[in-house]
Amino acid sequence: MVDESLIEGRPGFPGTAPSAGGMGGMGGFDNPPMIMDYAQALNQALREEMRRDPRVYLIGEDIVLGVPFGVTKGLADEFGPDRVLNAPISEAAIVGSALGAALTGLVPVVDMHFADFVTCAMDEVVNQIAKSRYMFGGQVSCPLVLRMPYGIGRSAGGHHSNSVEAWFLNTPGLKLCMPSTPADARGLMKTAIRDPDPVLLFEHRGLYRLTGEVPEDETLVPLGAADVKRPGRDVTVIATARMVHESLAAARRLAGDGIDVEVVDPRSLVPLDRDTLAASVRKTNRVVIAEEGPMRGSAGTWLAWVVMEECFDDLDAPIVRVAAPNIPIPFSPPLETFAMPAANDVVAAVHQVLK
Amino acid sequence: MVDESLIEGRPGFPGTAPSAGGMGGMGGFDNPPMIMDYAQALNQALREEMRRDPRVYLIGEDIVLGVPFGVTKGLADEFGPDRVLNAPISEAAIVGSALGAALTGLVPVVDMHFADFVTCAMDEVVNQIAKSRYMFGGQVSCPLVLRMPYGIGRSAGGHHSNSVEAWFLNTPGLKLCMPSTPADARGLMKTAIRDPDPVLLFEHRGLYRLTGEVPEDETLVPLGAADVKRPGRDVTVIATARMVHESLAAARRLAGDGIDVEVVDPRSLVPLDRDTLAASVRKTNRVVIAEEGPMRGSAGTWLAWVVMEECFDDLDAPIVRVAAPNIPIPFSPPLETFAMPAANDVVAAVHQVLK
Amino acid sequence: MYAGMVRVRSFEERVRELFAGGRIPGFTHTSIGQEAIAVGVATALAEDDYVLSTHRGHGHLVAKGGSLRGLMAELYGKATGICHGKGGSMHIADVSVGYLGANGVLASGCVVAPGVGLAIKRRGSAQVVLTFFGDGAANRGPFHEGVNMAALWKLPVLFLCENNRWASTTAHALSTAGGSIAARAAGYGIPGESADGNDVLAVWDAVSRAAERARRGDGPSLIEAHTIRWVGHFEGDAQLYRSKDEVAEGRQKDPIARLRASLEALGLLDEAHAARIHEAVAGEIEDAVAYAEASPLPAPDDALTDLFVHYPWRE
Amino acid sequence: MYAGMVRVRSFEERVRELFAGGRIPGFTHTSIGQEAIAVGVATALAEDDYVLSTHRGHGHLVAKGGSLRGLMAELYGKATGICHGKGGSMHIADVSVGYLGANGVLASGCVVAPGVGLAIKRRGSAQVVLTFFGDGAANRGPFHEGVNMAALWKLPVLFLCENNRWASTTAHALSTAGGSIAARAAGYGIPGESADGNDVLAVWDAVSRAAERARRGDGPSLIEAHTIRWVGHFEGDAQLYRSKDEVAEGRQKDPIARLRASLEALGLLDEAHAARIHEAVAGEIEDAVAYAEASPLPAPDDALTDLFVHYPWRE
Ligand SMILES: Cc1ncc(C[n+]2csc(CCOP(=O)(O)OP(=O)(O)O)c2C)c(N)n1
Ligand SMILES: Cc1ncc(C[n+]2csc(CCOP(=O)(O)OP(=O)(O)O)c2C)c(N)n1
Ligand SMILES: [Mg+2]
Ligand SMILES: [Mg+2]
Repeated sequence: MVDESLIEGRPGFPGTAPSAGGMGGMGGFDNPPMIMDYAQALNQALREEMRRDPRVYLIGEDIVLGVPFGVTKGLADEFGPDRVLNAPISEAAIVGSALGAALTGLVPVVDMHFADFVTCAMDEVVNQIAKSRYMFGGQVSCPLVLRMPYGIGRSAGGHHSNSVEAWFLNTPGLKLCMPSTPADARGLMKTAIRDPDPVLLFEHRGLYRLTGEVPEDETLVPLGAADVKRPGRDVTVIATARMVHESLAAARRLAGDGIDVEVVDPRSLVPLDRDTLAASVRKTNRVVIAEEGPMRGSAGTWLAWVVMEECFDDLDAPIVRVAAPNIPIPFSPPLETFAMPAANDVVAAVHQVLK
Repeated sequence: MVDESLIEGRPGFPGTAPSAGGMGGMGGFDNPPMIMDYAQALNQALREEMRRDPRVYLIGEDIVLGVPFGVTKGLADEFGPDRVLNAPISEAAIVGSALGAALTGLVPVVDMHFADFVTCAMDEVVNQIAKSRYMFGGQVSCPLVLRMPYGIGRSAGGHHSNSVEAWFLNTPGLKLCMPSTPADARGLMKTAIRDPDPVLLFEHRGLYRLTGEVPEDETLVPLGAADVKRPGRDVTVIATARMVHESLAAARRLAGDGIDVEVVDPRSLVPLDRDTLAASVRKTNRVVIAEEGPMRGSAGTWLAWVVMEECFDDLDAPIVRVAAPNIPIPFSPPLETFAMPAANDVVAAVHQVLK
Repeated sequence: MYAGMVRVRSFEERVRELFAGGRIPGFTHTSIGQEAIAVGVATALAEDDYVLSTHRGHGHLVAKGGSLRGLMAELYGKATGICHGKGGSMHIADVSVGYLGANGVLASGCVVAPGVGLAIKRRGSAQVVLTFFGDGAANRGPFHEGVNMAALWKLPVLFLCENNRWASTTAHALSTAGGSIAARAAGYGIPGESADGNDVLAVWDAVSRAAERARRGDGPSLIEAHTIRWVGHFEGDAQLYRSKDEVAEGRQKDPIARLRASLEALGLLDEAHAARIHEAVAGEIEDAVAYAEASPLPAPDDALTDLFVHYPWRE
Repeated sequence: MYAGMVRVRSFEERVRELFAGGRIPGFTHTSIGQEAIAVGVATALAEDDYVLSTHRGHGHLVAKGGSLRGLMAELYGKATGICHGKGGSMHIADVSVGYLGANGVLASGCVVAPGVGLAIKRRGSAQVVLTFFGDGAANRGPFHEGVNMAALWKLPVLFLCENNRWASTTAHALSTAGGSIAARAAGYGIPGESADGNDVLAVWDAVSRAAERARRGDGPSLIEAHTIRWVGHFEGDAQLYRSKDEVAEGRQKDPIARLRASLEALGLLDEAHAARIHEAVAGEIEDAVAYAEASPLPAPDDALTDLFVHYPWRE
């Protein structure tokens, strides 16, 4: 279970402030602490996988110093400039080169800096990376990871707040995961790196400083395994990334009203663990879906469809969705807060689905 | 009503063969024929709007000769090279420049050549075009049209068969339409050009040679107005673009079994005419959604959600969807046919929703 | 020009304080040390010329004559901001002075600019459009596509690279093969010029010549202006990647001090006059701050306006 | 090299016939007239060097030693095709000979190639990777980003532009500012060379030198090979945009006739020998056609295989 201390507060945009967990200049986690933050957990996963497999390398902008989120901090010290490549500001070449390297023997982990900038390498992701293995009749595989720091928060504005996961859900040939806790972040990153296919790992930038327990031994979280973050009887809330925490906060509040909410985190969207979702819905018969992307045509839209497909007859009420409105994310705090789905919205949705 | 003569056959990929309608070297339609094909209807709309408004210009690759689909053929003869610009192969600059021109007084109509290549200008579409007006607090408007020739067919293969509309549905700030007939093509193109906001017009390349009646007078088809292409009592089939015709073919076959299918064409996805969709569903209580995009996270996924939201209690059976499987579109004819949704699939879906 | 640079510097210094004091939310990239470029450009351009800017755009807007009140209120996220709080530092625009937008996506202006050039050409006016971009941004594809298109069609576009030696933590030399951005112009058959970006007159001169050329219909030019940023890449940057010497070098090449020395030598400026300028500028900026402080925040559901011209749609 | 060019030419001519006869579905772009480039490149490269190709890629693959049977069967869309019918003309690959794929999206290879270069560099082998692209494609952003990255990191990458004067209906001069693609190399500090793409020896020479340089660790080169395409942009192209003279010029500069004349002059080839080559090549090609004709089509639901390594997922 996650440490929930940070949940009520709006998770922040961390800048380069030293992390609470003190990963500062240490450069390593030989004895992983039991408690670490999401960024440290990702850092540890990268370090472990780079030690395990010399084919793994990192490429992206400003990753030697790990700016702006600290995820890759210290790795250049251990693995050197051949395995931690600060690239020019050339997203198409960063992503395209990862494909070339993956096809010929390496395992790239690409830092998109902000998921928003995948728009500058969209052909490379959807036409080249996603399709190479298929179009070439299985002659090649394409083992690479795209790290997609994303999320709304801290007035980052329209160009640094896009939720783009739905585009890639709609692009056959890619796997997608969205960890919500430090443990899941570490476990999914390790799995993604070992997976022989391209995996997009969405890291919510509002969670980087969220701390939580991480198992001491090397635990892989499989793709396609949802996780019940909180069991409950009355309503199923299917939530991703930051909205898992907002939903847990909502569940605590609703518990006070005697409403017992189950929070299910799919963890990976492709492949999707339909069984765990369906089992929860068959138990509660009422569903809320909570995400951060814009309402129209989002990943949550797909999750709603899956629930309909699996459990139409089990539903006692129409599904209620929590998502951002269909606008770019505005800058000013009150506007951004308006656009950013939160625990309140989940509480309201649960009340609505119980009506 | 459309001419349905071409519907049973698989609509083709036209290359540069002279069109059946004889638009060849004529260079104009001063007296519009009552029957024309979809490409001619688009051509006429462009011509009329360029005559009406000197701010309108066309930009794209190979549009002077109108290669490969003939939509812009002859327009350079009438309007000259200042208004029909053959651009270098620079999709980002083609689309980005359209924004610059739109912000400063022109009305660009951009030919994406194939919708697939919007991946080469993705930042320009989703971060620049979609967001400029909003982020700038309404100081500017952005009147431009992106023509998106798309669709599966004729073994075009993985890089020329993408259905990308769902990505833009999920991008606030864009309007989207998908004409299925020559009349709608002309009417929606004219509306799109006059609209003060950016509009993506998806032209299905399998429909370019489809002929149909087009009103002699200038008829605008509003955005946000669905059209009932065939009234029926038993099942509502919501279909877009080529799937409208496949659904009409399916309806004719099903009529033989005494099943009366209503075919509803949303025509525009943003804005979406929820009322017409809902009215149909309230009448039939059973819904099939038919589209060409891949099943996961597609535009049809969104339409299914809208139906659930509007009409949950009116549904007598779970919605059934017809879409492509979650694979890139393969080259070889039997594989492509397998991946390409068709009338058969709609017939099967209707039987399923009636079970 | 002196007043212009002082205005930019003072504005940015005030922004830094306000950011540190928690008054300004979001990301903020200031242009302290780089004022000569913004002001040299704005002086060389006419009022109705257009500018496309970057994430480091306050100086460009201040120099182009944008309203300090509107800009400061926007940085605060206030309803009275130029963009009603929707844009903020990285996505601000002031169309009334031809400033067509900062940009959170690097190099995007390079492809937008040719379209502005097309519109100018169509209306037959003598305007030009100038797009700013950084040395880091110059490595993105849009640079290539935009320069090629503008050169091909002889559009009145100026490409102005602010080379401040760094793209965030990455040194120019480690991201730019060949080292010179100006040298890339030759490949497109257009003039490429390297200018001292710490010398406002040099920038003014280079941009003036390029603008004249563009107005004559001879097409675009590329100017690489070398400068030094004195402060962090963004507010909060620990700057572990560079030595203090560089900032010292920057201060030593201070474009404001330099112009002042020249003007004083020419007898065009004296202590008293300079003091009046500084005072006047300080007054303008305090006025802007006071305005921003006093302005209301937008109502939360103002978030739903300004998306489309005909608002609202049904969904 | 003579046999190589004859093989490419004959293959492409046969493809045209088969396409016209409805045996080959899809889009097809042939390289007739451009054989000297494919063969000059393949001769200069080693067997384990890599190539990234374009929409006009048959010749590159034939020259690199790809299986004619596998290639022809792929063009037919047969189950025995190299890609089991999933790729077709524009998305074919034969990894066994280092051919990492044709590409339906222009210039994409320019950014993939640096990654292949990185992998080569990491394993410390003496390999190189060469990416083909057209004169039209050179105007896309990936050209700029890929060349810069490869030059910056001194990667063993060769950028080979096939300048056949046209990008579909658009003349080179109307899409490329400055006119020369080779000249753009200077901006990145790498060698840029213009070669006669109708002379297989000139291509071989230029590529050999560039490859040697790359193997030495001195980084990438850009080669622009000028040639003429004799036929339409794609099969079915009415070619309204160009005069017949150009094709006549192409035929007059026929790279195959040219090499043959040289070889004959040197006494290295005579009528009888040439006839044997043509006959042998014709035999190979007819064998490939017969193989393709006799091969089964894939089963429709084979469409569901090859997406992921561990197939199937639940959805
Ligand atoms: C396409 C894109 N990639 C990455 C970023 C993240 N980023 C913001 S500023 C910056 C450095 C920019 O350097 P430069 O272009 O030299 O401008 P400077 O900050 O020095 O003014 C980076 C990498 C971005 N905003 N857009
Ligand atoms: C990114 C992209 N834009 C447009 C196209 C459509 N297209 C295919 S081939 C072609 C012309 C290519 O010209 P060039 O690069 O010179 O190669 P050539 O065909 O002459 O060999 C065009 C525009 C494409 N395939 N990819
Ligand atoms: Mg810089
Ligand atoms: Mg060409």
